[in-house]
Amino acid sequence: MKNYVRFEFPSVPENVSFARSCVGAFAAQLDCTLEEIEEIKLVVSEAVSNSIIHGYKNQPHGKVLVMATILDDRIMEIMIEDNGIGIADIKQAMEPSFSSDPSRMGLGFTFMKSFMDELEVVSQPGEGTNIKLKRCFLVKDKEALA
Amino acid sequence: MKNYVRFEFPSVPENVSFARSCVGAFAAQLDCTLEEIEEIKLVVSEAVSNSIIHGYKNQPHGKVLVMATILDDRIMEIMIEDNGIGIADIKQAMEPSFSSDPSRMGLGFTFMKSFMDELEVVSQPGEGTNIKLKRCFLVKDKEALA
Amino acid sequence: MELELKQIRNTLLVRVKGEMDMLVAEKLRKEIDRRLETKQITNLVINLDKVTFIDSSGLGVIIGRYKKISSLNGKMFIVGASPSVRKILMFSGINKLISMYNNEQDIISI
Amino acid sequence: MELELKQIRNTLLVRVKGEMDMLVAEKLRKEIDRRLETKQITNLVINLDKVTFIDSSGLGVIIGRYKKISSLNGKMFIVGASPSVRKILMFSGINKLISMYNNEQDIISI
Ligand SMILES: Nc1ncnc2c1ncn2[C@@H]1O[C@H](COP(=O)(O)OP(=O)(O)O)[C@@H](O)[C@H]1O
Ligand SMILES: Nc1ncnc2c1ncn2[C@@H]1O[C@H](COP(=O)(O)OP(=O)(O)O)[C@@H](O)[C@H]1O
Repeated sequence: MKNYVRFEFPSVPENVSFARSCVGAFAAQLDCTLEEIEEIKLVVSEAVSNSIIHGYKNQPHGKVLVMATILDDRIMEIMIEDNGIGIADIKQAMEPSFSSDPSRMGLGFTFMKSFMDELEVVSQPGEGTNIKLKRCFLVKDKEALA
Repeated sequence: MKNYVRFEFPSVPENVSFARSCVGAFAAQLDCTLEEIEEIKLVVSEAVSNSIIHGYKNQPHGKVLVMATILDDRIMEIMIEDNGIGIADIKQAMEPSFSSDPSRMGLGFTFMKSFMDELEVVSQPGEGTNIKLKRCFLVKDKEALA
Repeated sequence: MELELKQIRNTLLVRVKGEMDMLVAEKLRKEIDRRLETKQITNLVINLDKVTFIDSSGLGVIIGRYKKISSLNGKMFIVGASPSVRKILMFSGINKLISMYNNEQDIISI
Repeated sequence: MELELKQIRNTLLVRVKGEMDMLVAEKLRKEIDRRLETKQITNLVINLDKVTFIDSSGLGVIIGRYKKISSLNGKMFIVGASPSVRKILMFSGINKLISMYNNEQDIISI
């Protein structure tokens, strides 16, 4: 199976929950566990929250683009993109506990790195940020699991 | 609140369930009942199925576009669009029980008309079909419902 | 969708679980027809107890099976539809063609 | 998110229901801080029993309240996190700062 969904929405906090539910519902087409779907929802939540909070500085008029692609029954790619302020020092941004906002924990990228198999960040100050995440799921032996 | 989501996906049957879940999750931002969300999911299911079955004749390479817009806390607009074969006689297509496929019931448009407040169909043979649905929700007296 | 088919003498009992839309309609149609055509079945009971969603593609499978079993001089029954599924069944008028019961016991006892 | 706040002598008990993300983080922070600042509170208990999802914005509110109550020489406890929420709490290391208990009784009895 090869399938994708591409969706866009404005940068309002209500849409964070919406975005992770949608990607979660889409991931359910794959042969993956509930726990794996929870992890997918978490990383989508982190990346979309970052676009709204950091990329658009909590302004509601930005546009967030999410694309989820199922490459075969085992691989899912997720792309989250904004046209916000961008990241000047990507290396620093990805360090555990680093945050440009003192009230935040700097855990977003750490979650993305830990729960996904690949993480790629493309960003330019003033141009926006593009996050690519990839996750391979183990082939499940359904008989053994039952 | 004014919010929208726009999403597109290929014309495969797996995405019918995905599309109605997503619009349902989005509608949950409105002050509406579970029963109203079920009705929204039904009409999305009908329109997206029509795009896949009739518009693209069950071929998986078509693209379906769905856009859901919340106009204020009470009004939701849903647009479903395909670039499929289109409808030659829209009036006939919308008649209850009419179907160009003898194995189907011709109930899709009837559901859309009955469960939504407005239904608009724009279509040209060879150009595709665009369905606009609108639903107003009553303002709920939360105290009274509790 | 999950499907459980069970033959009790000349009755075919079909228990459906999940959402009845175009994705599952074809599979459901095939599985039921295969049994209707090869086995001596005069009663078809569809249990919708665990069906959480139905649209016109799902209704189409039910009506199609009703036509088929009627042409074989058999009878069809619907069992256990939840309020939201029942609403759609009533809306389509299917309840005028096919008797609806609350649970499997209600049919077995008639 | 639904929120229930209850003061029992000098303990503030907060029961959260739903998803703890950036949409609700701000509201949660405000509601708790308002009580921490005005009432004589030395123990803060957050019951996550009915929390179905938490991300780093939700964790941020918890850590922030921990810092606040610590600066007031108070103590904080987390109660009833489900396995999936617990996994995220452990991952963030919050469990090294804040004691976690299975249910409210476990704290009251200590
Ligand atoms: N979409 C984005 N646009 C602009 N800056 C971002 C974006 N995503 C992340 N950043 C930067 O990277 C930093 C680290 O991100 P993260 O690890 O998610 O932690 P946090 O969100 O808690 O700050 C942020 O503080 C911010 O400066
Ligand atoms: N997106 C579409 N593209 C092409 N034809 C369509 C589309 N939607 C509906 N139609 C036409 O309108 C007819 C009636 O649609 P509907 O009321 O949903 O019933 P059904 O899907 O059971 O045929 C269809 O049989 C088809 O000929």
